[in-house]
Amino acid sequence: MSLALVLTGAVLAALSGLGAAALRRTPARAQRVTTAALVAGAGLGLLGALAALVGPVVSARAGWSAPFAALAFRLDPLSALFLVPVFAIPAAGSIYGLAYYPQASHGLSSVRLQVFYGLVTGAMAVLTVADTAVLFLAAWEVMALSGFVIVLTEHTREEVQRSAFVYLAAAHVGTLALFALFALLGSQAGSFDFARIAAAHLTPGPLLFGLLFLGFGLKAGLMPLHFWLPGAHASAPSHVSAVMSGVLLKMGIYGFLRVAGFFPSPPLALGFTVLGLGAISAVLGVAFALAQHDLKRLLAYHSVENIGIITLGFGLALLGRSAGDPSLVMLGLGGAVLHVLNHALFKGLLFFGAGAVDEATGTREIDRLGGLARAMPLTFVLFLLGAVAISGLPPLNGFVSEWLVYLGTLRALGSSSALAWSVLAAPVLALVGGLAAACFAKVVGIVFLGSARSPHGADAREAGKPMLRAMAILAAGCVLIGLFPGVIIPALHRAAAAWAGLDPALLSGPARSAASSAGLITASALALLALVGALAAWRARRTRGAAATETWGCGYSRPTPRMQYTGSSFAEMLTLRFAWAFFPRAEVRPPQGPFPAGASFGAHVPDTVLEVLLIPALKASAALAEKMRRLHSGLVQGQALLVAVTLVLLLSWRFLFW
Amino acid sequence: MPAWSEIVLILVVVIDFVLLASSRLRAVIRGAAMQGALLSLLPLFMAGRAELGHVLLLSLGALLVKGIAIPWLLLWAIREAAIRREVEPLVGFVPSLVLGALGVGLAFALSSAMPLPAPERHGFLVPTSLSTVFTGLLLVVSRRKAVSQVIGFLVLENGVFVFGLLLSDFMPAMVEAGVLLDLFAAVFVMGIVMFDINREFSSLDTEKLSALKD
Amino acid sequence: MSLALFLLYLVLSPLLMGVVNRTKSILAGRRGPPLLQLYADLWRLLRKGSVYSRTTSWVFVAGPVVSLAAAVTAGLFLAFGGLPAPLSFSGDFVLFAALLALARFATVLAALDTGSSFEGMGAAREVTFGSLSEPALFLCLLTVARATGSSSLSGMLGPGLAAAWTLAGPALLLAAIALFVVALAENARIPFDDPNTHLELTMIHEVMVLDHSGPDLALILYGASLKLYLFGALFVRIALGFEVTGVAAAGVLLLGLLAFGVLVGLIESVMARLRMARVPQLLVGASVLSAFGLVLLLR
Amino acid sequence: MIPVVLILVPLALAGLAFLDPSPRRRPRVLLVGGFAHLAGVLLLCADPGARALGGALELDPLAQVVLPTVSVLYAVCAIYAQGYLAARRDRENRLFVGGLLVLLSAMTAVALAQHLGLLWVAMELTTLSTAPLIYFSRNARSLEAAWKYLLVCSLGIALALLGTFFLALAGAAPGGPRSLLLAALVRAGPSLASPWVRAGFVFLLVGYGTKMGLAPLHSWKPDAYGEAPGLLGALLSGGVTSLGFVALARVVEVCRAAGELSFAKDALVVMGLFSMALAAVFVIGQRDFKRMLAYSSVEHMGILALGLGLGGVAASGAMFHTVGNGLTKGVLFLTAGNIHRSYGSKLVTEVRGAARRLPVSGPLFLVGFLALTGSPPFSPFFSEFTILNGALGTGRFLAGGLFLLFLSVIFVGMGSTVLAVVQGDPAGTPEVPAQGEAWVTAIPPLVLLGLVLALGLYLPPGLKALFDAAAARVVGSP
Repeated sequence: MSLALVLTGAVLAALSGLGAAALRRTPARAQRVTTAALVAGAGLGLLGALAALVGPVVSARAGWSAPFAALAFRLDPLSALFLVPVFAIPAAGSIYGLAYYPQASHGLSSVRLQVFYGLVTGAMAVLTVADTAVLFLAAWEVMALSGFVIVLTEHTREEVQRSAFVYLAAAHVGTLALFALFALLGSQAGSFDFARIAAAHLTPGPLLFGLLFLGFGLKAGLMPLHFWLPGAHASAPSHVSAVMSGVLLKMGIYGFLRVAGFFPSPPLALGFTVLGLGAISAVLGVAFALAQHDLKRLLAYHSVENIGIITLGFGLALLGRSAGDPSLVMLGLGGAVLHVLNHALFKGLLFFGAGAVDEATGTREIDRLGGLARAMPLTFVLFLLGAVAISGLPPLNGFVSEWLVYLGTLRALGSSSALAWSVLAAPVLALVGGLAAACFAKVVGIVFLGSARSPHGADAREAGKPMLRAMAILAAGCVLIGLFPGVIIPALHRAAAAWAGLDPALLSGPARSAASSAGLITASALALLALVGALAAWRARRTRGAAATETWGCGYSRPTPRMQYTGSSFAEMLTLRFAWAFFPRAEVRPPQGPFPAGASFGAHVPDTVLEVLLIPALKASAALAEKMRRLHSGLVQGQALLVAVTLVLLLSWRFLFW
Repeated sequence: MPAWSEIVLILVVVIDFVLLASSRLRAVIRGAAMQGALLSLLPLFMAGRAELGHVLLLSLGALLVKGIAIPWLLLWAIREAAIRREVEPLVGFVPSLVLGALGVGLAFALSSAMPLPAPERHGFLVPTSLSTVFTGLLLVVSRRKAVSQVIGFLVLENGVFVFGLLLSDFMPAMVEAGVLLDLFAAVFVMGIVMFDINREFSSLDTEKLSALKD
Repeated sequence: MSLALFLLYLVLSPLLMGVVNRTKSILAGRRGPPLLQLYADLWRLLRKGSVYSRTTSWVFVAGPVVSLAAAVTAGLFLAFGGLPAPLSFSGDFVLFAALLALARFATVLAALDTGSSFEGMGAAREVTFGSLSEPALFLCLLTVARATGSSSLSGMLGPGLAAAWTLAGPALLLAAIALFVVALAENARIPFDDPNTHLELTMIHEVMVLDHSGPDLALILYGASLKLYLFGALFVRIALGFEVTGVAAAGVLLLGLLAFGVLVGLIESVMARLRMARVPQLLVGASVLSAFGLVLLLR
Repeated sequence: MIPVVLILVPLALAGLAFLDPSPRRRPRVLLVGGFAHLAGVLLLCADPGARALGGALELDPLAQVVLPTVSVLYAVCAIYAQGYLAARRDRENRLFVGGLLVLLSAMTAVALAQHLGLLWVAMELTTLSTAPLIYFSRNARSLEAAWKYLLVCSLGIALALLGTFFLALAGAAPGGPRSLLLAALVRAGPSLASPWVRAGFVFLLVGYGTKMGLAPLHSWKPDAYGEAPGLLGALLSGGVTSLGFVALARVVEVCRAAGELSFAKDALVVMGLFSMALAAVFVIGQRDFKRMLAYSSVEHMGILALGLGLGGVAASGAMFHTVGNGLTKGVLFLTAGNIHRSYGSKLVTEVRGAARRLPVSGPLFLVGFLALTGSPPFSPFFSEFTILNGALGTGRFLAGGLFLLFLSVIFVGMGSTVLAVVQGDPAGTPEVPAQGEAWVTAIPPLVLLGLVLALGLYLPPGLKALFDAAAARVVGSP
């Protein structure tokens, strides 16, 4: 039943784009139809997911006559939890798109966008319930390729082409790694069905490690493998960025979880490796984010950071599994999965907000913006909620999932074995939280507060209704989970049990205590809100009729907007701490001559992995290939010689050496 | 009678050397023609159990094609395209001779290492054929002019033909027919192509044919 | 009893400020302001009107409100004097720290709302040092948690602490020292920041609130005193972690806080403010110190 | 009797085309030939194992895999040819149409031949019939390409003949088969004289490898594919090369019977991987998208050789791949031809925004590229995945790893070229008037792509059994 709902939802979503293609005569209507179809499909899918969260595990199977292939589906609580963002975010995004990327004005490119947008959604849903390798891979690649098309929406722009290609290459390499991964698993287990692979009780060797990290890490954007992510997210339309960073990355996490779940007792090393990778991603992700000037690139790097946090929780869960500690599994996995959901919510919200700003001002350069809170009050409030949530501050949802991960580290702290060392994840998490808060203080403060720093956005207006609605939906999600985390704990409990293949009873202890703590969190959050409300009410009464003047400039009487602190200067002290990881590029035009005409200084921090490592390496190999091609003179005698030489070589190989 | 065939075969190898050594295009072509004519004698000498009609047909065909038609075609081509008479080797004559000698030695060694499955009468065929094939390859690779490449291919096919004789008594005629036919066809087409090359480039120097590269 | 202590926290925190300032004035040989000066200031400010910059929005007013509310709420989790706190659950110190972070976030946004470059500067410094002191704070608390084998503030600061001191004295000592450094940083005291120079450029906390006036300023000052009291109480309990109950506990706490105030005042009178560039080093040092403590317990 | 008809009818039609005076009517003959052939093939597939000429022609599993593929590809190309030749009124198409029909007959003969001599004759015929077609555009470059193609391939074919003789000699011992019939040789099996079988295999590998275009015997490919019309490129890379593979497979079959399989497999694996490596080197930064396709063809021939060499599952994957590769190559070359015609250039530096100017061919070019590089759910994904499985499943980690490495490098290399061609804004690029998108040249590749997708989504069980049977017959059942 639940599975049927999910699959129908997936199909409906996947086909939703046909509406846009079919009714091209009446674009506005076409887009409404598409959106309606997608939202309806998402609704069905969410119903199915909720049913699966409370109901039993459902699986279905049908023949598919391709080599090694079958249409095998399985919907367990873990899949169900991942299905929530898979359906929710694209639905919100398509509503957002009504105003942000209207078919009426964008025409064909909007049609293409809608078609593949639906396809991505459907593919991700199928991927989440796939129960056999080949189906998984097929859905995976459909997702990746449709993702490529929607990133390429504005394909006439140079940097869009570039980042889309980087994305495509990374995605394909990842897929190839997954080919190898599943081929190995399949050959070891003698079947490509996940159930059979899990039943084979394999223990992963280093080769499987590597393929696992390469295949899924590339998609998830774990730190060394994140290089494709900032460009792709920055150059896609904002609701696409929201879906990609909110959901598509999580498919990497999902696959990682799924496959790691096949190993009954992974070695401790695996858990610690994952933990380490998570730490690196989290810290460096937020560090790079701090150094960005482009609003969307900044958000993209925060995705790397949050993937890192999720991976920390995942690592704890793996450690718990190796050490046979169900509570650790519960807390770690619970934290990870909840953070997956939370990040989808607030990152979607933030990208929507960024899109609104971009549309209103025509720039994503943080240092050119300012004072938008007055022009777009509602967008500001919603964006602020997202910012508080992503900084892991109470009383919003970001805090709850991070708190669960902290609980995991505390649980590990209690153990007397080497496990206890994993507690060092906690200070890392604290550092990351602090940096994230700093980074979003910068974003909110510079973009929305103060006064405009450039002509951009002088005539900014509030975002369109559909965009605000979409943001409001996600913001509501953030607030609800933040205020009432208790309701979601049981779902996490079941998901963790399903992942570890344990009897839920074993995990019920930590689940119950977490639920009761969640109650107290609710209480304190309400107390906080009550206090704020009371004080605010009192202040509101007092502030009426207060005198208004210039900002106190410490005696300077003529302040101009240009004198305000910029994002770069705000973040400088912190980015200095990470100078060792950055390779900043500066364009300096110093003043020259006795009467300097004009001078300028610009600097940006490119992605170290992509711009400093990968691209030079590729350039070098291309040059090498060029050299080797020189050997190929177009002389026909040479070609004949090749034939002769090959003959001689083969003969001697056969008769002398073989 | 085997003696005769052995003499012929030795002559064929000698002609290989001549082809490698001679610097005049016409001389090379005549040499190839000579070789073809000689080969056309072989079936007659070796006509064992196989019926005479078939043998006559074979040797006549060989004579016509290898000894007359193609050499004539080549000479005609040279006249038509007013090709200079030098061979213009990429690899000098002496080195090519040495290489050829090496090849012949290799061929003999190889064929001695590969015993004939049936107690055949002429164990001399295999080395001759292999060394002729090698000479052909050498000519194709080491000569600059398109014509000399055609000649090289011709020689190579001669070598193959020699080997085919080993099988002539039990192999269906189709194979030999195939040899003659498409040897003819191949060279013929090459001839046509060459004329077009001449029109395009007003020379038969294949080094002009190296525009296509990466 | 614990509720009473919570109320004391709300009432007495301005007094602690007074103690600090009093100590400084005595050591400087001045008469100095009376102990209850801050109460008077708050009362005066609350009755004043306020002036707002034209660039500011509602955030400017909301900042002090939120940060004060957060500080008060944080107090609900602190086991003053080791007596169980009104609210307590496993991992509550995460919420405790997060609430303080929320307070900082609100203050910083309020500062940026003015668009003043000075306040921007202060905000930048505040977030920098805040994000560096956060790990130090966590490492201290984790050390205590490992030593006491408990994961809630009430448990960590509760009766178990005495036993922990006998078992893991050195680690706890390191943690306490680190915590003291963190307390100075978080409350913008010397050597991190000078609360009573008025050269805007040299400061962190003060410069962020330049534009606030009247009741807003009152909320900020009160919030600051609450924060000092919170860290003081935390430090005192960890430093003097012996077995006490009931009124005795309250007594120990108050005496300890008195000592804490004097200590802070002492440091402010004998030390100068650090150069900005050296501040991060000190904070990282604190982290390293407490991390060392934790490692002592882990091995 | 159908097999003989299938070979003779195209020849007859070729004669007709030569005689037909009207260049406008002539292409229709192609259409007739193509669809008659397709019908005949379907009819033939109704009774598998049909034999003719005393078993010299037989529809064995391998033929059942390859012949229909070639026939479908040919029929689609015949439709395309209508549009293409109509757009190329300026050129004499007598030789072109005639040659194409001879090619069809030759390809059929190769697929069906069970007699190594007949196989060889037919293979030679494919070379001869295609050489003039490469020269279709009557310019220096195409002439050079034709010359090189002819020379290199004739060399290969001559060596192949020698190899065939070796095999014949191997069976010449008294009481030996003394015949080149595949069945007879296989039956004789171990009694064949092993040194001659070994030498024969090496010569035939070089000979038919040249037709297949395995590196380093590939050198004719980039020139020929680069200069020939896209239509011919499709038939060469989708048809003739696959038939080279068939010929090679037949030889391997003999080797297996003679107990010489292991060397054959090793040689195939090495050459296959080498071909992929070389393709990788030459694809990176390739500026000419038709030459790029040629190297991609080298790569995929390498994949076929690798699959066959690995044996077992991988071999049946290779059989599957012949189908997928054949059809997908058709898509790519036909669309590439359209793009080339409409821009009058095949250089990445001059071609941009094909997706805008050719709304069907441009995107098709991109999708074809994705399909060929093994993206699910297109059929090449399944075949390549199968081959990978064969490699890793049998513990050939090095081969599997290199396979993946080369696949990814080639993807990046081809991708940058293809995307540069397809995306962007065509404004400011050269444009040949009256060579825009026309349905008769745009629909055929679409049809082929549809087939590729369909085979990925649903592979008829019978077909899968066929692949296994063909593989088992060549390298033995896993």
